[in-house]
Amino acid sequence: TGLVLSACGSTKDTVSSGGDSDGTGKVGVVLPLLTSPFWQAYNDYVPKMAKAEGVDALKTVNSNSDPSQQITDINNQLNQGVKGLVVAPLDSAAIEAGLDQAERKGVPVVAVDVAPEKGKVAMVVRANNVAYGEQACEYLGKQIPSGKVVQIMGDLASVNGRDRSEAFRACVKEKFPKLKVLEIPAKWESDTAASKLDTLLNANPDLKGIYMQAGGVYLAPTLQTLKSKGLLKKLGQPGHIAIVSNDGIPQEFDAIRKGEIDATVSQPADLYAKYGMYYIKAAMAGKTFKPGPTDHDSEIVKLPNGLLEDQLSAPLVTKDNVDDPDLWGNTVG
Amino acid sequence: MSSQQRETPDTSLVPLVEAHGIAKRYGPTTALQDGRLTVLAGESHALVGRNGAGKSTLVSILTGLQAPDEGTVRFDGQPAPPLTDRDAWRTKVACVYQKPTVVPELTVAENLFINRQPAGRGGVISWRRLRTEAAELLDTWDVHVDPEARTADLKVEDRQMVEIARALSFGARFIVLDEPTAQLDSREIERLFTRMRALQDSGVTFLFISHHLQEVYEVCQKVTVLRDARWITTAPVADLPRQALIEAMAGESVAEQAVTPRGVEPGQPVLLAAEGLTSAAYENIDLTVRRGEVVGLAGSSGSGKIELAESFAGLHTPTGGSAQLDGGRLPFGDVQAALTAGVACVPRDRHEQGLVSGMTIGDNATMSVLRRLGRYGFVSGDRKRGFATELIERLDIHAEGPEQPVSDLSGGNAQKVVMARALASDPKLLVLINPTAGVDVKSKESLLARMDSAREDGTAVLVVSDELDDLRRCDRVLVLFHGRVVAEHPAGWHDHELIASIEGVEHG
Amino acid sequence: MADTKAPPLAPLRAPDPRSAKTVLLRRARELALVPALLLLMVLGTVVNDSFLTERNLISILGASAALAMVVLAESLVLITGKFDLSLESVVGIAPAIGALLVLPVAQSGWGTEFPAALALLAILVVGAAVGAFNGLLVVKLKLNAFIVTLAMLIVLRGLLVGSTKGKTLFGMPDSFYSLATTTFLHVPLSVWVAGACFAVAGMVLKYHRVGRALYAIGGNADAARAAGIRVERVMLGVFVVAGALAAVGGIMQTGYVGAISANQGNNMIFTVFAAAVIGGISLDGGKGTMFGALTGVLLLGVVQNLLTLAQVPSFWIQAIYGGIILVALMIARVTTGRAQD
Amino acid sequence: MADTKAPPLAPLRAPDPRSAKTVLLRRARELALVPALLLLMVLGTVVNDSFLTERNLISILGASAALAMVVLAESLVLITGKFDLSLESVVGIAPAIGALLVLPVAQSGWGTEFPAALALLAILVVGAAVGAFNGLLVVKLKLNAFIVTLAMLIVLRGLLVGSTKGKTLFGMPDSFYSLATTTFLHVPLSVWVAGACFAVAGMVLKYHRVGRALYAIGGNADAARAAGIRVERVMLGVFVVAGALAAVGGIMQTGYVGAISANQGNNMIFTVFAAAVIGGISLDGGKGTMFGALTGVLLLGVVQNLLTLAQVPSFWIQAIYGGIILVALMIARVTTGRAQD
Ligand SMILES: Nc1ncnc2c1ncn2[C@@H]1O[C@H](COP(=O)(O)OP(=O)(O)OP(=O)(O)O)[C@@H](O)[C@H]1O
Ligand SMILES: Nc1ncnc2c1ncn2[C@@H]1O[C@H](COP(=O)(O)OP(=O)(O)OP(=O)(O)O)[C@@H](O)[C@H]1O
Ligand SMILES: [Mg+2]
Ligand SMILES: [Mg+2]
Repeated sequence: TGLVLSACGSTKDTVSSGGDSDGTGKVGVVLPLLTSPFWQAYNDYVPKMAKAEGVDALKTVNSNSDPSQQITDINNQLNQGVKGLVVAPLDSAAIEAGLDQAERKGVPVVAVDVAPEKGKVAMVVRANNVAYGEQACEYLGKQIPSGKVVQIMGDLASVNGRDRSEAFRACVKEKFPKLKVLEIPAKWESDTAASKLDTLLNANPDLKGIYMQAGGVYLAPTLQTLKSKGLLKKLGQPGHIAIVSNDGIPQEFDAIRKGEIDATVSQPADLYAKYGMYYIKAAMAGKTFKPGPTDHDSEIVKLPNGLLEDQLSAPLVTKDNVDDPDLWGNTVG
Repeated sequence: MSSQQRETPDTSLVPLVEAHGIAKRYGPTTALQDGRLTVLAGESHALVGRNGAGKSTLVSILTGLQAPDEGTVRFDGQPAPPLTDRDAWRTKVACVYQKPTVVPELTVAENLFINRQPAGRGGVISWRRLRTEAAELLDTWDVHVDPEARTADLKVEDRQMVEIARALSFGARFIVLDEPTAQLDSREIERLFTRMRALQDSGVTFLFISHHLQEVYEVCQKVTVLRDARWITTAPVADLPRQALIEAMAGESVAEQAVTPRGVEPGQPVLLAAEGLTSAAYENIDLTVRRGEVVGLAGSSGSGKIELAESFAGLHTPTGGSAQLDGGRLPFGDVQAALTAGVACVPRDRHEQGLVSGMTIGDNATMSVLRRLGRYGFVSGDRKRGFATELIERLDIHAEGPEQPVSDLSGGNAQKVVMARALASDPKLLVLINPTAGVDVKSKESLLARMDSAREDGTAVLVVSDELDDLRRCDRVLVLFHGRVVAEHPAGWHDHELIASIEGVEHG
Repeated sequence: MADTKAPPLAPLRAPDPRSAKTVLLRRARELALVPALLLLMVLGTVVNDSFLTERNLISILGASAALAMVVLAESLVLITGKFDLSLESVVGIAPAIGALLVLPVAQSGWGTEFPAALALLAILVVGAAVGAFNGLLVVKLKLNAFIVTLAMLIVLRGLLVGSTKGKTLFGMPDSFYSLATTTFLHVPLSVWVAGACFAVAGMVLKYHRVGRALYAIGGNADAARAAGIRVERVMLGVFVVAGALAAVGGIMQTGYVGAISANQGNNMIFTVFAAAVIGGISLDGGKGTMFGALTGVLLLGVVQNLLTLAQVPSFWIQAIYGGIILVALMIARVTTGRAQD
Repeated sequence: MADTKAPPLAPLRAPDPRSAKTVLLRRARELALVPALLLLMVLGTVVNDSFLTERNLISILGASAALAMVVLAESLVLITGKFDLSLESVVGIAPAIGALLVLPVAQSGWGTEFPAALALLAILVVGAAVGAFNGLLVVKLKLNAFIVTLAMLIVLRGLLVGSTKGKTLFGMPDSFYSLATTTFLHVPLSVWVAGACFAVAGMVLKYHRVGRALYAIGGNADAARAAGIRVERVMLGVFVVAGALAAVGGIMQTGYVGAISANQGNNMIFTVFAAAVIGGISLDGGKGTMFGALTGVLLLGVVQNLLTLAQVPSFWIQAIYGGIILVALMIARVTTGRAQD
C-alpha cells in the first residue's frame, strides 16, 4: 500500500518556488471572447500597451465564452512557462481552478474586468459594473420623470451583466420609483434583442427610455427596430426615446453625435490593456500595492475577499463630451 | 407426421396452437377480420391466401409481435403469454418473418445467435465459441458465407438462409416460416425441405406460408386458406386438389393456362445486342434479344446472372464489352440514361432497391416516369393519382388507393408496385429480376400475362428467375454457370434438363 | 374439424380513400402542430391585449422571417436524408462578405467598394459556394454530413471572426437592409419573400419531379438510384440551394438587426432544427412538408412573443420556453395519435 | 451459342476472413482516427517543445475527462439509435443541484446543508432522473428523441439559471472538486475514472449481451424485438445510465473549473457530437465502438492544446480548429478507404 499512497497526490502538490522571477519573462494574455467589439478593441490594445510597458506578451488566447476552456487555456500557458498571466475571467467563480494552478507555479496573475471570488491575483483591473448600471439609471431618471423604461440585459449567467441589471433595478427602485422597469433578457444576441424589443413596443408603445447593456451588440438592433416602428426620433424632438448604452465604441459615439442615442458608458478598453500590463510587470518584479488613490485618476480598493482592485473610471459620454480625444472610442478606426 | 406419442392421450386432442376469431385493424384497413387457425402437434400446416389476405398479420400475432384487436391465441390449451414476456414466446414459437429481421450491421455469426450468444462465466460472451458454433450451423445448412461477414453485405438468398437456419436452431416445437422460399433457388429450397422433414420426424410442427402451391403439397399435411382477411377453410391437403385450392384462395375459378410460348416471328429485328460483356461477376457474354422476344436467364446463386441483367439497367457496370439497344449504344452504369434509352427494370430486392417505403404507392409507381406525366417536370396530383390508380387496377394491387404508403402493403403487393413502376415507362427492354417473388398465384398469372402482351407490342423481355414457372414462358432460357453462358434451352425444355445445366452437372 | 367451409363472404371493402377522415389521418404529420398553435393563440389573446393586434402579428412574422429561410433550407437537406449544420454560419459569413466587399477600409471593409447590387449577388454566391463545398465533401468524398458540416460551421464562424477582426459591420448601403425595412401592405418584404419561398418549395416538393426525387432519396437512396434518379447530382443541388437560401436568410437577419456582428447566426442551428423537427421533418430523411416546417417556425415565434409580452420573470423565461415546446409536442402526439420519428 | 462447354472453373473463393488485412478493414471504423492522431502528435512535437512533456499530456487528459464522460454517455444513446441532447444540461444542473443542497442560504444555496456524500449521490440521482424522464417520453410516449431532448435541454438550462438566479455557485466541500484535484501517479483521478468507465463500457458493449443488445436495437429495433430483446426496457436503461454518466461528467467539470456557473455545459453538446461522430459512432445507430469515441475525444483535446501552444493568432484559432477537424476527417477517409455515415 505504500506504493499506492506515494502514488496518490493532488494537483496542488507541485508548488514551485516561484520567487526566481525578476520582472522579466513571457506573459500570457487570456481573453474571454472575441465576438464583441469591446473585447476586440482590448485585444487590439494588448500588443500596443505591452510594447509601451515593456512587457513580453505572447499572442492572446481566446476562451470563446467557455469557462472550462479558459481553465485549459491557463494550464496551457503555464505549461509553456509563462512568468505572468493577464486573464479576463469569464466568470468570477469559475476561474478559481486556473488561479490556483498559477499560484502553485508561482506565477502572478492580473485579473481584468471581473474580480475573482476566490483565488489569488496580484491586482484586479476593472471598471465598476455596478457603477455602469447606476450611471445609466441616474441619466435616464433625470431625463424621464415617469413612465416605462426597458433594460436590454445580457446573458443572465454573466457576472458583469448581472451587476449592471441589479444595479439598474435597485437604483430605479430607490431613486426613481415613478419609473417602471421592463426587462429583455437578450443573451448578448442582437436578433433576440431586436425581436423582443419589437414585441415589447407593440404592447408598450409609450416606452420612454432604454438602457442597453452592451452597445456593441444591441446598438444596431435597437436603432433598427425603432426605425422600422417609426419611433426613432432625434434627441430634442418630441417623442424621443432616451437611450443609454454601455461600451463606448465608435458607432455609439456616432449615434450620440447624430442624436439617435443620448449617452453611453465608456468602458475603458485601452486602460484595461494598459494597466493589465502595468500591474503584471510590477507583480513579476515583486512589487505590491496598497489601497488608496492612484496616479491615474482612479482608486485602489480592498475587496471583501482581500483582493485589491484598481477601479478605473468609466466616464459617461454624452453629446457634451463625445468629441473628447481621450476617449478610446475616438482613437480607434 | 410425428410418430412420437405424447405422455397423456388427452394432449393429442389439444391443439398445439389455436387461434380464434382474430381481428386486426390498421387505421382504416382491416388486415384480419376473422382469423382462425388450429395446428395439431407434429403436422405441417400450410397457410395460403392471396396477397394481402392477412397471412403475415396472423403470423405476427401468433409469434407475439402484435396483440390482436380481438380474438384469442392458445398454445397447448394455455392462453398466450403477455406480449412483453418475449422469453416465454421464444420457448413457444420460432419464426422466419417475411420482412428481413436481421441486424444489417452485425456479423452473420452474431445474427444467428442474437440475444443468446454463448457466454461463459459472468455473462462474458465468448466470440470464439460464437464463431465456431455459427460456422457449424452454417455448415449443416451448407450456406457458404463467412460467419464474420457483415450481414448487410449478404445476397438476399444467403440472408434468407441465415434467417431460416436461425429460426430452426432455437429448438422450438413450433416453427413459422413466412414465405421462406420466395428468395431461394431450387437447390436451396430442396435443402430446406430435407431439413424440415427431418425436424418433422423429430416432432417439430411447422406453419408454412408460400405462394408456390406445389411446395404446399410437397411438405404439408393440412392447409388453411385465408381470403379477404377471413378464414375460408381448413382441410387436409390431400382433400384439396390444386384447382380447388386456388378457387378457395381466389373465390373464383382461375384458369391456369399451360402456356407454350409461340416464339418470335423470325423476321423480328434484334433489339438488344451485347458483345463481350465482362465484369467481376461474369465473363465475355454475348447476348441478343429480338423485338417481342422473352429471354430467360437461369443459373445458381453466384452465377452472375443478376449482375448481367443489372448491367443493362445501369445498376452494374461491366468492365468490358458493349451493348446496342435498338440501334443505339446502350450506356452502362447510369440508370437514368438506361431509362431514357428505353430499359426498365425490376431490381433484385424490393426492400433494398425496389421501394421507398415511406412514400405512397402512387409515388413509388410513378417515380421513374414523372418526366412524362407533366410539363416542365410538374405533375398534377390528379394526373398522378389517375395514372397510379390505373396501375393498381391493372396489376391487381390490394390496397386502399394510390395514397397509401407502401410500407403498409403486404409483401406480394409491394412486389407488384415495383413491377408497376417498371411497366409504367413503356420500355423497349424490360429487365425483370425475380419479378414474381412473393406474388400469389392469381397475380402471378396476370404479371406473366403482361409478359405475353409485351410480346405483342414488340417489347423485349429479359427475365432472371429461380422459378421454373417464370422461365417456362420464355422463348429461350440461357443458363449461366460461374459467370459464363453454358447452355441455351429453347422453349419446351424439360425441368430436369434445365436444372441439370443450372447445377452444372452436365453441360451439353 | 377439417373441411369446414366458411359461408360465402361479401368481400371487405377498403374505406373510400378520399373520405375526410382518411385524408386527415394521412396529413396528420403536417397538421400536427395546428392544435397546439391555435391553443397558444387563444392563450396569447387572454394573456395580453396587444397579442392579437395586427402590429404584433406582423412583428412575429418579421422576427421569424430569417429563421424561416434557414429552416426552409435545412428542411430541404433533411428531407434528402442529410444534414447541414453550417447553414447557421452561412447566415453570418455570407452577408459579412457582401458587406466587406462594399465597405471602405475605414469602416473595416476590404475597400473593394463594390456596388451594392453586385455585393448582394456576391452574398448569394458565397452561400451557394459554401453549399457546393459541403456537397462535394459529402457527396463525392463521401464524408459524414453531420460532422463535415459541423467542422464547416466552426471554420466559417472562425473565418467570420477572423475576417472582421471581431468587429460589428455597420453602415452598409440601404439595399442591405431593405428586405427587413421595406413593407408592402404593412408587412415587411422579408415576410413576403419567405412566404413565397415556402410556397415555391412546397409546390416543387409536392408536384415537381425534382421535389419528389428529394423524398425518394431521403427515403431510400438505393431505390432512388435504381429508379433512375441521379442521386449525387440532386443532393449536390440541394446543398447549393440550401446554402443560397441561408444566405438570403442572412440578408434578412442583417436588415432586421441593422448590422452584422461577428456572432450573427451563432447557435441559430438549434432553433432551426427545433422548428424543422417539431414541424414534422424527420431527421432520418424522406419525411415532412414545407407546411409542417412553417408551423414549426410560427410556433416558436409565437411562444417567444408570448413570453416577452407576458413579462415572465426573466430568470425563468428559458425554462418556460422549453416547457411549452415539450407540451406542444405532447399535444401534437395526442391529437394525431401517431408516434413521432 | 448454345451448349458451349465452359472450361472447368475453380470457383471464386472468398478471401480468408481472418487474414490480417480483412481484420484491419473490419476495424477500420474504430481505428480511422489513429493515423490523424499520430500525425498531430508529431506535428505538436515539432511545433512546440513543451507539447510532448508529461505535464502537457496530463493537461490534455485532465481537460478532456469531463467531455469524455459525456461523449461516453452520448455514444451509448447513439448506438441504441436515439439522441440525447439534454446531456449537456445535465452537466450543469446535476452538480448545481448537489451544490444547492450543501450550500447555506448565504452562499445562494437552499440551506438544506446536506452532507457532501449525500449531495454527491444526489447529483447522480438527478442525472439518472433526467435520463429516466427523457427515456419515458421517448420510449413510452413515443415522442421524437431529438426534439424532446432539445426541449429538455432548454428547460434544464432555464431551471439552472432560474434556480441559481444566474449566479455562479462556489465554496462547496472539497469532495466536489476532488475528482479533478486529486492525482494518482501524477494523473488526476477524473482521468482514471473516465478511463475506467470507457474500459467497462467497451467491455460490456463487446462482451455482454446487454451491450450487444444496444447494437441490435440501434441496427434494427424490430429485429431486436423479434429476437426477444426487451427493446423498451433496454432503451430506458440506456437513457438512465447516460444521464448518470453525464452527471459524473458534471462533477468533473465542476472540479476542473472550481465552481458551477449557470452556463456550465452550454454548447458542449456540439463538441460531444463532434467527438463521438468523428470517432465513428453513427447517428443512425448500431455502429461504433468506445475505442473510436475515445480517439475522437483525444483528437479534439490534442487539437485544442496544439492551437494554444502554436501561438496561432487568436482571431484565426477557430477557423484553424475547424479546418484541422476537416483534414482529420479526410485523412480518416483516405486511410480507411471507406465512406463515412
Ligand atoms: N402496418 C400496416 N399498416 C397498414 N396496413 C397494413 C399494415 N400491415 C399490413 N397491412 C394491411 O393488411 C393487409 C394484410 O397484410 P398481410 O401482410 O397480412 O398480407 P399477406 O397475406 O401476408 O400477403 P402476402 O402474401 O403478400 O405477404 C394488407 O391489406 C396490408 O395492406
Ligand atoms: N456488392 C457486392 N460486394 C461484393 N461481392 C458481391 C457484391 N454483389 C455481388 N457480389 C458477388 O458476386 C457474385 C455474383 O453475384 P450475383 O448476385 O450476380 O449472383 P446470382 O447469379 O444472381 O445468384 P442467385 O441466383 O443466387 O441470385 C457472388 O459471389 C456475390 O457474392
Ligand atoms: Mg405476407
Ligand atoms: Mg441473386
